[in-house]
Amino acid sequence: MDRPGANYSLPDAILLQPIMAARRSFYYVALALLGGASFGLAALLVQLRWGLGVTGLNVPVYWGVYITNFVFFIGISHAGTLISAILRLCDAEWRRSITRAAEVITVLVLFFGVGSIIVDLGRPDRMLNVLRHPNFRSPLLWDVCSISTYLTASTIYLYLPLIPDLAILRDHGGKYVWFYRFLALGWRGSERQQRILKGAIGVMAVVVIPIAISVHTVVSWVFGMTVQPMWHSTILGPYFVVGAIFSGIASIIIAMALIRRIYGLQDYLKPIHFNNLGLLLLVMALLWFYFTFSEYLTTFYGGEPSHLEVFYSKLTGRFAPLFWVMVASCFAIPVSLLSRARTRTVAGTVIASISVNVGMWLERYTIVVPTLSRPRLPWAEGTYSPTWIEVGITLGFGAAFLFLYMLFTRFFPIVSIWEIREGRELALPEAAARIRSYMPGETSDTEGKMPSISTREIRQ
Amino acid sequence: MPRWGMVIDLAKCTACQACVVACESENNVACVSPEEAGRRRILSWINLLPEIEGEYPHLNMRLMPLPCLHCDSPPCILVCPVGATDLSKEGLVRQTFARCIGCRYCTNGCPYTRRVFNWFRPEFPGDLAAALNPDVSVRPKGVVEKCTFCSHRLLKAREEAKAAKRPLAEGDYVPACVEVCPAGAMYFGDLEQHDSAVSQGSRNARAFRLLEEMGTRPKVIHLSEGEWSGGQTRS
Amino acid sequence: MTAIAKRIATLAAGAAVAASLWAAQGRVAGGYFVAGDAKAGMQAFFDKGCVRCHAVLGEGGRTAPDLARAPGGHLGAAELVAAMWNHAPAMWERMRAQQLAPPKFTESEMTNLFAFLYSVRALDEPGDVERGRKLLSEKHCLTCHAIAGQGGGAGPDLRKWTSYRNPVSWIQAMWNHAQSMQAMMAERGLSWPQFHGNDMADLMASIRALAPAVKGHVYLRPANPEGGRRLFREKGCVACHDIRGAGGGRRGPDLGTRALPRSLGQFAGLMWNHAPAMRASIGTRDLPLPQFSNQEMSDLIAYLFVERYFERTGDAGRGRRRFEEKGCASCHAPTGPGTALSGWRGGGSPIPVATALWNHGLLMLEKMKERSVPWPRFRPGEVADLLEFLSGGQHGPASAEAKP
Amino acid sequence: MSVRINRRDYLRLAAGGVLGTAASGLSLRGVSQFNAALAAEEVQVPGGPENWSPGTCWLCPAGCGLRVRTIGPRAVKIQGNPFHPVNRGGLCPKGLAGLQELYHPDRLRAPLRNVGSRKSPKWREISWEEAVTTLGSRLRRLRASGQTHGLVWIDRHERNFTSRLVRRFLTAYGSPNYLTMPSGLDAIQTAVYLQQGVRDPVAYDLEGAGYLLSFGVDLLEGWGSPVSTMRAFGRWRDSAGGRRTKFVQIEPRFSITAARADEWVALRPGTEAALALGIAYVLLTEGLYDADFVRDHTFGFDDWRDAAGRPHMGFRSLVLGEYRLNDVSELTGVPAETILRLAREFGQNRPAVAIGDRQTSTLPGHPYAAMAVHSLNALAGSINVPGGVLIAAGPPLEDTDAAPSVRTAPPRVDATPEHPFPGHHLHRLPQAILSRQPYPVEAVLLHNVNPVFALPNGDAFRRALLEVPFVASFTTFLDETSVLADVVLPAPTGLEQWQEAGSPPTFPHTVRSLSPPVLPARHRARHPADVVLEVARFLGPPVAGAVPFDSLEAYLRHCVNNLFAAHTGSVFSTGLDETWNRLLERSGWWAPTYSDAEELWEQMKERGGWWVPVSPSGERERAVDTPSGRFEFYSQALERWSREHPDFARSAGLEPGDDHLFLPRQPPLPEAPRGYPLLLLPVEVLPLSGAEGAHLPYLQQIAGPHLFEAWDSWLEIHPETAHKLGIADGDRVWVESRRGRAQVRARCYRGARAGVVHMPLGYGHTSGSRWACRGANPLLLIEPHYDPVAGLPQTSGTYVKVYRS
Repeated sequence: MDRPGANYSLPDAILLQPIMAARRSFYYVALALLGGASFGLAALLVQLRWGLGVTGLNVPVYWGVYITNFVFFIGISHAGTLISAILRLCDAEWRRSITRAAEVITVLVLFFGVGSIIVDLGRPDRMLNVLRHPNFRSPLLWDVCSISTYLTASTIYLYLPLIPDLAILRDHGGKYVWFYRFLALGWRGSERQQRILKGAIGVMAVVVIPIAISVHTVVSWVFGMTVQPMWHSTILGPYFVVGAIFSGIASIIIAMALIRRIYGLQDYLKPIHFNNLGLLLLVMALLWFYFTFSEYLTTFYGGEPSHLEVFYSKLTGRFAPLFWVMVASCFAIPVSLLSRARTRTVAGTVIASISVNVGMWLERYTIVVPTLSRPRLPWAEGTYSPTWIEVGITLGFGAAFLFLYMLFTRFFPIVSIWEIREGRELALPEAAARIRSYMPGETSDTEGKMPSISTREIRQ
Repeated sequence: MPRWGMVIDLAKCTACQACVVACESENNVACVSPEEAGRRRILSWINLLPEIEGEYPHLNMRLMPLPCLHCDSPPCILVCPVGATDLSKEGLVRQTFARCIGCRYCTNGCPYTRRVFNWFRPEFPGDLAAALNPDVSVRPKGVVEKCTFCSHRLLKAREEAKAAKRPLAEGDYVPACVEVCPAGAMYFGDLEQHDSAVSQGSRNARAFRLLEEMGTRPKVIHLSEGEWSGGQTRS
Repeated sequence: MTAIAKRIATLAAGAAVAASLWAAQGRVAGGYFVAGDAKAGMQAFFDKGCVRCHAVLGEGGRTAPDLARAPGGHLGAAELVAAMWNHAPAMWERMRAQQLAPPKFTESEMTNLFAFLYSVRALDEPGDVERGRKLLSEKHCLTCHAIAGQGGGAGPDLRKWTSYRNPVSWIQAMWNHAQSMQAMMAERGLSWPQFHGNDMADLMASIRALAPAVKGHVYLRPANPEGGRRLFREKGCVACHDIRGAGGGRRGPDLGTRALPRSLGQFAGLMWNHAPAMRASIGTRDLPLPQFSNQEMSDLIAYLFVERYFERTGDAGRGRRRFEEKGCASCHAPTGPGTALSGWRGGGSPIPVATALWNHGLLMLEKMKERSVPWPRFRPGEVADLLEFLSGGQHGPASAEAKP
Repeated sequence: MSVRINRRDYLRLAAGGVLGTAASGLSLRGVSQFNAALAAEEVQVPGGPENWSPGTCWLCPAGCGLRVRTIGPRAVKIQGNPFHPVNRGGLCPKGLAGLQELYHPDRLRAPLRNVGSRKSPKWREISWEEAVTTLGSRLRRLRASGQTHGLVWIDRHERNFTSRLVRRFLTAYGSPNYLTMPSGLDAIQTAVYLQQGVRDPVAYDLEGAGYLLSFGVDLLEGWGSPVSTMRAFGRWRDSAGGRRTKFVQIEPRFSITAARADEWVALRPGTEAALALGIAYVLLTEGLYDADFVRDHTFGFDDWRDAAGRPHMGFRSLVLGEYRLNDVSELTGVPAETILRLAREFGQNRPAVAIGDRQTSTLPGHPYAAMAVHSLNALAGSINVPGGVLIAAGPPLEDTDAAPSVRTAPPRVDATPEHPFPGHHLHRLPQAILSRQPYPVEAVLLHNVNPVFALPNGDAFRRALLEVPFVASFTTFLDETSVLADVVLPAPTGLEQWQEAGSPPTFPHTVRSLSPPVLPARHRARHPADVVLEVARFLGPPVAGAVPFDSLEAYLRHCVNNLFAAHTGSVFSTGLDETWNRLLERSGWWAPTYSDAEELWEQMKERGGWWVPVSPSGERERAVDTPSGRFEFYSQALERWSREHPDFARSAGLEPGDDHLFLPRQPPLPEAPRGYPLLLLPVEVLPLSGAEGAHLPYLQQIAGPHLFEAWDSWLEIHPETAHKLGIADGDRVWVESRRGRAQVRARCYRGARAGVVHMPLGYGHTSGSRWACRGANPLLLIEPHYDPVAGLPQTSGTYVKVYRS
């Protein structure tokens, strides 16, 4: 089989391989995913034609799977940008091969987060009313603002580190050179260009963190600002952010494992990466448990009847199976797998991550639905179970997301080539210098100042 | 400036639900199919809220007619992202059907579950559409609707008063539910007018405001049942 | 509900309603009627909250006197206002205890209210079967009459008249047969039955109770005082009776000054009581005993009642003395602290007095308390004198510092 | 087949697809098309000139006054007529739902003739001429064969002008068989006849009552004239009134009425009579009864001797001997203290009224039990006094509008010799038809009635109607009864015709509601009375001469002329006018707003009717027409009758001449058959009361508010009973009696008594309209047995088993 680029003798040629040639299996998978997406599309069309009545939503459970998906997708989006920015700012050298994969998740999944909200609207045709008649007192409008900012920022944050790699692709020859040339913005790797790029990346890394945190805080406020039992809670902001980062890390791990497996990048995504991220996941699992415990204990201790109704419907009532599966998959499984080095393997972390993602979806669901099922007034208890429309649209969104992710890997290097190279060439001395600077008795020019990317130089 | 309010005397209420039907017929509220009704998607703007206590044969049941409470601090209007619902100067919590995007945030924000959503396009089989009231728009699918205190009647009453060159008097403007109550258990009027029936009712010792502790300041005030005490009312 | 009522009112504009006890057919100068609209007065009675404590003929509250029944006799407008005046402080006291504010009235409302009270007081009450039953035997009715076949057969079976619902109708029916009845009673040595108070109504009730089979009701239509005045002349009443020296005969009592009973039916009873004397008197003058249709009799009585509504029987001189005696002068003299009443426009009519009593009385009472002036009470006739005096304007023009 | 898609093609395809979709979706045209599609879905309501017309409600016999708002040719709102004395501007949900009947998609559109067989009908539209000819020639043939009495007319109400016209027609034609649907008041009416000797309709001055004991009467769920009852209820609790009337509901189930009462007393089903007599026991032992009334106006209170010197038991001995407090408490399951307290309250709060036995708006109670309850009214002295039990005066035109006399007809087809007191006994008709006794029924005309659905022996009715040679039905919907007819004639709703109503049931005043059509008739519907007049003309003299009216309107004018001639009453007006007129009328003055019949007619059309504001109370003697001339605790009428009918005692399980037969008593309680442990009591719900209303979505939506039930029947079962049977709330279950079974959803309800289950009446249509055919009809499970006194169907003794399906 003719595989362009296979004969390149560049050190990281393998990273360009998916772009240069696709295996047949790629098309099969793509077709399957497109099939899933069109199933979702069909469901969506049915819903548009007949109205939201085709869902399982009812009185008083006005929100269900769509809003759960919204919160879940927005949560996953933290994978990316937030993790990558923090790791970048901390100069965690092991980040180099995973930042790109994470950032892509962020950008793509945000579309589906926003999409979930639009799908949930009774009148999507009037969507633009949020711009025409904005009511700034509504947390939902805050969401509109913060998510669009976040989308812009994380797109830029994805794009900036991509520029040198685009130039590599442009110079590499092959298909769509015009495309890469257009996107590479005339990158030549000059010192000035490097300085500007690194400065921009640094700024964006700083900017994107508060934005990301604010996004999920605002999402939590959509619930927290109402007076509904077990929504109306001050802890909801940080709780949601922790949950978001938690599910984000899990998503990166899954994505990494897939890339590693499919594109044979065992050399780039090593067990140490999984180990490190696994430790991070472990920390988040503990944090998540801390928040959950704190939230439920406070509710229980407060003993307000309407809150307790919801509380018990989760712990012992109708939602108990979902709730306890959530606790198991968000806490018991990941902690037991990740706290021991023996099980903190690639497979172990992936299992933990899948479990965390399932758990976090359930967590969103058990936040949204039980509260609405038990309104304050002694109204009839609400019952809700999603219909195939909602399941279809959810599956469609998942498939479309995977498809787009796959498509990205087909056009862009999923592991940042230049950053790998930079790491290989510069990181070691720099790290050594930095570590030395931590030591007593050492003085240097960089005293009191963290070495930053901008002081370094990249050579192609 | 009037502040419109309603008093519902539970002592007099017979739980007949005439208010429910009067409202539906006045406000073009569509009847949903039986299957939809089974999913509790009935669109009525005012319902009877049952609350049963005790064990046989020592039972008590409160059946409380509950329209939108037209709170003075309505949690629902804060959360609407497009400002499709607002509090008028006269205290009516209004809904602009043509602007609503159907996000149902307000339905969740309302602690009384007093807002309903058009899950489907409203159906008026056969000639039932002939009975539609031209003063009230028929809501399309996908928007939230709610009790308006029959605000179209306010417009009309105000026009009539203006034409007759007189101020709006008590009783000129009455919602359909109040007008038709067979037991005379519902009162409507200006809470600011201290001698109006509603204002007096709101100060009655039996008066209570549902979920008052939520700080919503409802303008629909219920009077509790009271009890028989040897032929004298205890009020 | 008023909005609906209004809408309906336009709907039913055609159905003009002019129902009052005194059908005012000639509401023109010279026509006889009670000023004001009795039904509008009843509206005021309800709207102003009077009905919450007071009843009229048993309809309304029970905590205060039934204004149709107490006091018992006939009250003209002046006597009505006197009764109101005398009880006002006690009433205000009770209203204060119940946290009720005394209502305010416009003069036209008060006019209507007076018309209502005057009308309703002229109505007869439904009778008491038990009392009627006793009366039946006391008055020896059943000696001659039968009721549904039980009793004497000399007179007609009273069942014949059970559909008559108005005591006036009964009296009229009896009146027209008075001659033969008197003869028959003389034959049997029975005394002429006398009817007092509610006797007639009670008798009617028990007769109806004993003769249940007759269905249907015969009512009287609202009386026409104007027609009554005509009848008074045409039937020759005027030949014997005078009305306050208006040029009638002197043989019978002056019907303008004689004390009237409370209701029309009771008045009819009085007529009946005097029938033998009247007949005797008529007989000597060789005049026929006037015969009435039942509507005619009600018109006639109504005329006499309406005539007595605004009776100007007062005497200005006596009134002036009352003004001094009752202590009115201490405040209401031209130099006094209160509103000067001299030359009060319309002061001769009881209506403005009643209106002022309601609108300013409470304030006045408090001022009087401050100055330890007792609340004056009026005996019958005194108010009429006072009114006559006040309208006379003996004290010259109103003083400049008169308070509103 | 292998299609090779190379990479380039694939990408092109993908890019093209994405771009194309984006372009078409985002282009302005696409957006506007989408918006146009959505806008087309929106319903535009046409405007037009607004008008308010008076109307009269046709959905129950009360005939409340309506105001109908029309916009151009459309009726858009029904409200209450504030002038109407029965409802005074209020209205019940049924009346408000009337527009859904007017514009119902399943209304009959034309006269139909059955061209198939009776059992499996096929319908063909025919013209009105053909319909009238069919009807007329059928009646002509019947007359030619001398079988005129074989004609049966089944009517819905019997107290309005139209029913009088029909009776006049029938009399002229030669049939005595004018029957009506049972009213549910039959047991009380029988008791009033036995104890007071009058057949005039019984009424209650509820508003004036000071204390009310309801023995299982569904006061707030459709009984009597619902809106006036609700108005009275509102007045009881009007704090401005200064006094609150206590209302005690006595029944096994915690109904809506019980929930709204001041007190609910739960008792063992079917023991209402015992409880009433237990209360009487306390009244007697504590001397709380109206001794003067009892002494002066009653008969059979103390032991007495008849003319032959035979001793008889009096009410006092009966009660003191057989209904002792503790025994009653044990039988009824009501604590003795409660009975004691109720009796004291009843004795001390005048006027006190007792209503019962157990009534729904369609199902009567037991006459003996009704006598027991009615005896309490006598003990309280509440017979024909303000705030008590009244006998409504008949309409004043009764005497002036007598039907022309024709040759005497045979007895009514439902008047069987077993039962002495013929009211309307429609449930006996099937037996009469099937047995051809006393004579064959040749034709049945149904006027807006549906006995096949609404009567406990509906299936017998179905079988019987199939045997009748000719059946015609005037109806708005093709209901269960009408599908058995040969000819179905579309009747208009109350808004499309001259609608009128007589005095509402239990309402103390004489009322004549009347209103002209608000809209022209839809769907070729014609008023049955107009059709009857046309048939009369077809038949020629003497029938035509007996009803010499061109139209219903002409007849109504004739009736109004009679009303005017009665010289009483007044046109509907405000409450103020009412008080004024009452004051005047009570003292013998009549001040009408009209001076001739023409004006009366016009004003009635505008205001909605005419009435007599004076209540018939106050003359106790007029309300009694018994052999003793007094209220009879011991019914001499029953005693005299029983002498000629020795079977009667046997059917009651007693020796002939036993005094118990003629005194109030607790009827025997049926026992549960083996394998059927639960007692089924059908219950009335207001929206579907009187077995009507299931065809209207507005009413279906509000049928079971206490359980959030709508659109379907349910079975109320006590949670513990359900638990024992392994039934969970919401399970679908079978309810099976010896007569049949039905599937419903079980609902655990704390207000149901353990061992007793309830199903709402009015569900389970099988024909008529798309919305009505839901749920199950409990009457199909009921095994009716007939009481020995009046032969009324008793529905309280059906035992069932319930199991999951």
